[in-house]
Order: sequence, then C-alpha cells, then structure tokens
Amino acid sequence: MNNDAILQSFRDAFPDLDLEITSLPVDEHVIALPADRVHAAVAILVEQFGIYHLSTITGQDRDENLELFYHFWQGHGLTLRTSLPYDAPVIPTVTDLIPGATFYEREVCEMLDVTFEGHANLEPLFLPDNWEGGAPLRKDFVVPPVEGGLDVDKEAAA
Amino acid sequence: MTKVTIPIGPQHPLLKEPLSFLVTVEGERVVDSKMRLGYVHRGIERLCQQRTYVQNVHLMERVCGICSHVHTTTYCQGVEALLGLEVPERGLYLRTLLCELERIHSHLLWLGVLAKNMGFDTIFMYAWRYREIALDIMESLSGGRVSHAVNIIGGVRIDMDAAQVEAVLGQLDELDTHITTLLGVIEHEKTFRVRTQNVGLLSPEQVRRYCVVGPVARASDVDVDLRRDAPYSIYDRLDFKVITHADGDVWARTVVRLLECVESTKLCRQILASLPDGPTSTRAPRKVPAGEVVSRSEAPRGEVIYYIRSNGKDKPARVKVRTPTLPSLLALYDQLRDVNVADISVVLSGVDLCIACADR
Amino acid sequence: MFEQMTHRAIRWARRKSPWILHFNSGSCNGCDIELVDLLTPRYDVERLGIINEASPRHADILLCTGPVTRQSRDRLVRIYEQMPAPKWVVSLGSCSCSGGVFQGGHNVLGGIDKVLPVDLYIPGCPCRPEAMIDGLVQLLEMIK
Amino acid sequence: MTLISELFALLIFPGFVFLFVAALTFEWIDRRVIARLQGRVGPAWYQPLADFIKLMAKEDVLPSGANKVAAAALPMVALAAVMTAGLYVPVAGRAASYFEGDLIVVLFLLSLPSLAYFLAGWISVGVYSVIGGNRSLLQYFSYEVPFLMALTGPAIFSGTWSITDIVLRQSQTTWTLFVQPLGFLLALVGLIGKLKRDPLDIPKAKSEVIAGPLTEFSGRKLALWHLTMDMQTVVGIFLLVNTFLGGYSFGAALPSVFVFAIKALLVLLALSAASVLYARLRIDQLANLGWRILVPLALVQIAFVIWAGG
Repeated sequence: MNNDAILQSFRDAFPDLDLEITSLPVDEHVIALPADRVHAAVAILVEQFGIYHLSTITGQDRDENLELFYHFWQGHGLTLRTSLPYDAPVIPTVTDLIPGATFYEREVCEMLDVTFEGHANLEPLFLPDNWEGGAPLRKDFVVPPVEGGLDVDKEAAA
Repeated sequence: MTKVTIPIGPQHPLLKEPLSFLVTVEGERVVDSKMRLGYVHRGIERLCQQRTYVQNVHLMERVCGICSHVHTTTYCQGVEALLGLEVPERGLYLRTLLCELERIHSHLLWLGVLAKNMGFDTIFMYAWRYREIALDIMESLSGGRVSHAVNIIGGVRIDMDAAQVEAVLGQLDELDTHITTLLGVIEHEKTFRVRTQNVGLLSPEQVRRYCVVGPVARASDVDVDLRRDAPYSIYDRLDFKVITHADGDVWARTVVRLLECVESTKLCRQILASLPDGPTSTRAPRKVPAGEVVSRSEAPRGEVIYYIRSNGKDKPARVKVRTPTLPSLLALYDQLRDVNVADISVVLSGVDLCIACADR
Repeated sequence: MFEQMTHRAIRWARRKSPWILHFNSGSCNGCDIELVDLLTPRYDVERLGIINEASPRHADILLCTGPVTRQSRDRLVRIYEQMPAPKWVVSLGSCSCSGGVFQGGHNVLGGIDKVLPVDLYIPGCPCRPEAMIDGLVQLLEMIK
Repeated sequence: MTLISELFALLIFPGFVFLFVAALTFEWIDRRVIARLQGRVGPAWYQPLADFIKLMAKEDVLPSGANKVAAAALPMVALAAVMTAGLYVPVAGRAASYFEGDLIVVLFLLSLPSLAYFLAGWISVGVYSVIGGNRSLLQYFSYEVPFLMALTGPAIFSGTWSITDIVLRQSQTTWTLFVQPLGFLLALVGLIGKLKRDPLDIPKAKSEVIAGPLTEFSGRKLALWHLTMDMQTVVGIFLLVNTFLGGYSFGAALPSVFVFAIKALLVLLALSAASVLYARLRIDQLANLGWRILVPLALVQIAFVIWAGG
C-alpha cells in the first residue's frame, strides 16, 4: 500500500479539496473526506489500488456531528474519515463496491441511526425485533425501561 | 417440490450459542437462508464508555470466552499506544505465549465441535481431551482455564520461573504428538473426508468480496496473517510459517487449523527459549491523554480490530470492536446456497462461528 | 407399601438420570465451552447419568448461561414451557446469576431469575467444570 | 407341564422378561464400550434402568396438532412387533416358538418399527420430526434390501426358512460365516442402518434434526421408543448370531448359554466399534452406498450361494 500514491490519486480525483494524510499510532493513516466523496474514494481504492479488505466501519457521536471511519487494511492501515450532520445523516453505501461492508453498515445504521443510501437491507442486525429506544451509541440515548420479569409460576407449571 | 423452512436456532444442538437461521429447503437442497443475530448482543461497546480503562480490560475479556486473551491483548496494546507506554520485554513475551496457547486451544475446540456436528464423537472426545493440556498450561500460568485475566495495561500480571518453563516445554511436546495423531486421523479417515471435502467452498474472490479473514481466508489460498504482515508485539522476532491451502473447503480449513496448531507449539518453544529477564509490567497512569488509535491483532479466527478514542479522561470516549466472525457470517449465505441439508451443520461449524464475538 | 416403593424407585431414577438441556441466553461462550467440557473424557459426566439432550421435551434440567438479553427472553421462556415436569433450572456463571459484568447493558435484562424460577445458582466467571459437577450433584440431592 | 413350560418360555426365558433385561444390559454395555473407546468412563450398570423409570414417571406432553391416538399407539405397535419377533429367535437354541418360515416373519416384524418410526415423525407436527421421518424412510429403502438379501443367504445354504433349523444345520456342517463372510458384513451394515446407530443415525442426527421423529415425544412414549430400539438391537444381534455364527454351537462342550452370550457380545462390540470409528454419512451418500455397492454385492453373494449349493 502506497500512501503517497493514494493521496495523489485522491487529489487528482477531487481537485477542489485540500486533502491531508495524518498518522495514528500502530501504522494507521487517515485521510479525511466529505461524506459525498467517500463512495468515489472507495471506488478508487478498490479499482486502482486493489485494496479490497475493509476491516470495519466505526461510527461515533462527536457531540456536534457524527463521525464515520472506514478502516481499510492491506499490509498497512488506511482509514477514510468523514463526518455527517447530527440530524438525518445520510451517506451512500459502499456495498456495491465491497459486499463485505453489508453488516458493518447495518450495525452503524442501528447504533447511530445513519442511513446508508442504496443498501439492500437496513434491518436491525443486533438489536431486538421490537426495539424502541433509539440509537444506543448516540449520547442522548437512555436505556429503555425493562418491563417486569415474566411470571412463570413454578407450582402452576408443575 | 414443496419448500420447507427449517429453523436452526436460537436453541439448537448444532450451535452452542443462539443464532437464528431460517433455512428454506427444497427436498434435500437448501435454496435460501436468513440469519438473525443479536441473541447475545450485550452492548459491550456502550458499556465500555461508562467504565474506566482498567475496568474495561475485564469487560473485553468477556467479549468472547474462547479467545478472551487476544481481545484484552488488542485492547491493552491500543491503550498502551495511546499512553506511549513502553511495555517490558518479558511482559510482551508472556503475552504472546498465551496468545499462541489460546490459538491451540481454540483450534482444537473447533475441531471437536466440527466432528461432533458431523456425528464423529470420537474425534470430538479426543480433540477436547488433548485441548485440556493447553488449558492446563494456561491454568498453571494464570489460574484460569478459559478466562485468564493476564493482561493489564502496561504488561501482564503473571510471571513464570525456570521450573515452570521446563514443565511447559514437556507439556508442549505432549501436545505436539497428539496434534500429529489427530492430523493423521483426519487425513486418513475416509468418512471424515467424504463429509468435509467440497463442502462449504469459498473461492479467493469470495473471500476478498466479503472481507473474510483468518484461517477461513487462508484455507481459500488467500495468504494473509497479521502476525507476519503487520507484526505487533514480538512477532517480528519469531520465526513461523503462515499455513495456506488451495482447496477452500471445510477439509482445507481443518488442515490449516491443525497445522497452525503445530506452528503455535513451535512459537511457544521459541518464546520460552528466548524469554528475557526483567519486570513483566510497568505502571500505567489512570488517565489516558486524548487521542485515537487503531489496534489490530490476529486472533485464532482472524483479524481483530479495535478503535479506541480517548478524550483525556479515565474513561474511553469510544471503543469499537470488530471480531473476525462477522465477515465469516456474511460469507455463509454463499456457502449455504445449494448444499445438502445434512451439510448445513458442517458448513456452519466449518467457518468457526463465535456468535458472542460477533454480537458483542 | 407398593406406593412407597414406586415413589422411592422414581426418586432414585430421577437422581440417577438427569438429562440436561443447555441454553445460552447471552453468554460470552466461556461457560458454554466449560459446560461442553463436562461431556469430554476428563470430566465425563455420563458416569453420573448426565446426558446432553437436544430437545426440550427430553430434558429434566435447564442449564442457562449468560445474562438474559431482550431478544432471547421469549425463547428462554418458551423452552422452559416445552419441558415436561418435573423440571429444574440451574443458572450457570456469574452473568446468569446476576447479570455480571454486563449489568447495565442496553440489551441485557439481568440474571436468569428475572425470567425463570431458578433452583440452583452456580457462580464463577466462567464456572469451572468441577463447580458445575458439584452444583449438579447438590441439585440432585435436593430432589424429593 | 407343557403349559407351564410354554408360559415360562413366552414370559420369562427367552420371552419378554429376558428380552427386557437383555435390552437394558446391551444398552449399558454398548454405552460403556463406546465410552471406554473414547477415553471416558461411561455410565453405571443401572443407567438404562434409571433412564427408563425416570421417563415413565415424567409428564407426557404432546404439541397441539399432533394425533394423540396415533402417538400413543405407534410405540406400542413397534414394541409389540419387536417382542413378537423375539419369540421366534432362538436364544441358546431355545425359541419360545418356531415353525417353517419364521425367518420371513421375523424379518417382517423387525421392519415394522422402522415404519412406525417414520409415522411417528409424520404425525408429530414439528419440522424436525417430519424431516427425520422422511429421512428414516429413505434410509429404510437403502439398508433393507441388502439386509434381506444377505439374510436369504443362510436360508438357501441350509435349505430351510426356519431360524431354529438354520442353527441346527450349522451345527452339523459349519458356521455360515465361513461360507458367506460377505453376507455377514452386509447383514451387519444393514443392521446398523436398521437400528439407526452411528454412523447411520441419519434420521435422528442430533446436530441436524435434533432427535428426528422423536423430537416431540416425551415421558412414557419416549421410554417405550427407547425400549423398542434397545430390544430391536437385541433381537437383531441374536438373529445374526443364529443365522451366521452358528447359534450356540461351538464344537467344544462349553455351556450353550455361555457360547451364545459371547457371540452376541462380539457382534455388539462390532456395532459399538463401528459407531466410534466412522463419521455419520449423508443421506445421499448412504443411498449411493446402499444401491451402488451393497445391493450388487448382495446379488453376487446370492448368486454364489446358489451356484455353490446347486
């Protein structure tokens, strides 16, 4: 994985943007992009550089906005970072380029209420069927109350 | 042909853990499958944000009971990187020793589960019996059979003396002979081969499409192993082979995993032979400076990735865990298409599911 | 006289033939693998007559591991109801006794006793096979 | 006098009580041997009895929608068929009853439980039960033909269709095993299929269909089903001992009961070893094995017997 080459092709593809590459500990490199360019950037990574391995998509609540990280890996780590508005966040899906992102996007969708445009199925992945509590990883989330335990009477059952 | 929908799970002898699979079959062919996760979703990522870094080590240990040590290793590695902490050499060596022992334990456990699911109880019994040796070693080192609570931020809390090294070397020899025996059995036992060969096929293209990692990817001839490709801890100083296989079926995965066990025993011997002197841990401050880190390591099932963000307090602002089972689950849809009903059990156990990992 | 004898025979049989059913309602796998370990050569509980059954209809003792999650609660109750009487519930491991480390999780309801009447608690994280055997033997001694 | 001795033969030895005791003992030996071969200790001697009593004393529930009458009748029919078959199979040279042609009746009665097993799956509405039932029927077609063909071998060889006479004939000449080793092997494989034991436990494969047709059965009915299976094991093994291993005869002057027991245990040991040594086959693999390998072999076997006999 050649970070300079990747950065160069990103600059060529998005001449209007001022792109920088920053480093995180343990061999990870980060490029920040606006949300509407992520799909095109991933396409460049997959098609030009053959980077197919998306480790995961991390989503987090940064108070004023939501942040998404696309963690790629091919010998070295490369992370695409983007931010989304707090209200009604929408971002195009990358599942058409990387089918392996299906579950990652579903998870981010249910945990942070981010809509992935074009995703085939955004049903809850981990949360229960009748979940009514909102997105658990948003900061304003409150754990919904537990309605009382089921009264299975042992004597009656026996 | 009428279509019948068979529910597999959440309570099913095939899966120790609840995972709901709805398999639609036509005759004895599977035509469609649906999956429902979340039966063991405990919300660990959210719980992490409410607990301190030290408490989280214990929580991370319980992401998964089978590969508990590798989760704490990845987590501690990340926090140590945030702190800029230099972990003593001896601590790193002991940490890695347990990682490799855990790989042996996990792979043998998997072989047993696979054998049980295809009605070969004898291999199940013997694989789990030999696995006890690995558990014994880990118990003698840490006091715990499955959860070890070995890692602390800044090193490990255990140490071993010369007598223990000697004893562990002896147990490793024993383990080696037994693994070789098992390899011989699965290579020569015809019914085992008949049930596993050409079942659950994954091509290298599919592995790349679904971002599958670990032994499943390696058994499909995708040569990837974080221990070699992105060495963490002390793996750059150790000499080992990355096992790959070209077949891409459950049989190949069995061979890959067992050969990896052999490699792991070799790694353990190297570690014990070059164990440096000195302390095993350093003191870590309670608060972690603001920053972000991505920590990766190779669990028995493949790549584990942790993303940790600190905002300078004693509690992390975000911990993201991605375990290797999640992509493997995605690849199951393709593997299950058009298989025989009886092969569902082999396919499902073939990828080494760990739902507790996937659900968190 | 005859009645007493049959009663004693039945009690003896129940003590000697406890068939278990395992349900994981949200465990981390640690207790589960230790439970399966009970069946393997080192612990071999078949010598106590314990068989791991797959169908709730055949089982006498329901072994629960892990805290109860919202998603698995209904299933847990259904399995309990499918079991024929007399039946017992054992909660295995700290999480299933109280919720353990997962207490406060947004999908976790707490211990098994929030949902089912529990006869015996076996703590430990994960509980060792020896503890499980000891617990099961104590449960069998309670059978009247 | 004859009435009492006949009643004794019918009820005690070699009748029902003996069959019951033998069934439980064989189950214990089988489980014990398997456990020892797998490096375990295995259950205590009273285990099958305790299981039986416990199940008899358990609540008997059926899912709504299941046919209650049929569910109660099927295990009885199966058990009755196996017990009746047991009457015609001599134990150590003593059968409760015999006539010319009882081999055919025994074979017929022994196939009844398989059909009842299939029906049991069909009437209890669960998905696993139905799949298990279908599988048991498929399996039935795969093993039954080679099993029957293998057992005609001894009959043709001895020139009689009575099991008691086949035993007599063998004591005069030699064991059928030495003349038809292939037939014995086929019969053994067929018996494993008939008893639905590992590695041919396809209809009740735990990891695939829970407990197959018996998934929804509990309490008394389950106990009777288990007993049926155990008795079928005993009768099947005795049948093989009588037709292939020369019954009680051993040439030397050993007590006949002793000789018979040893032979029966050896066959049981072979069955246990088979379940330890092999992985479960898939249903299509079994059908292939049955029709592509076992049936042609059985045909060769019969041709050989007729050629040698004629």
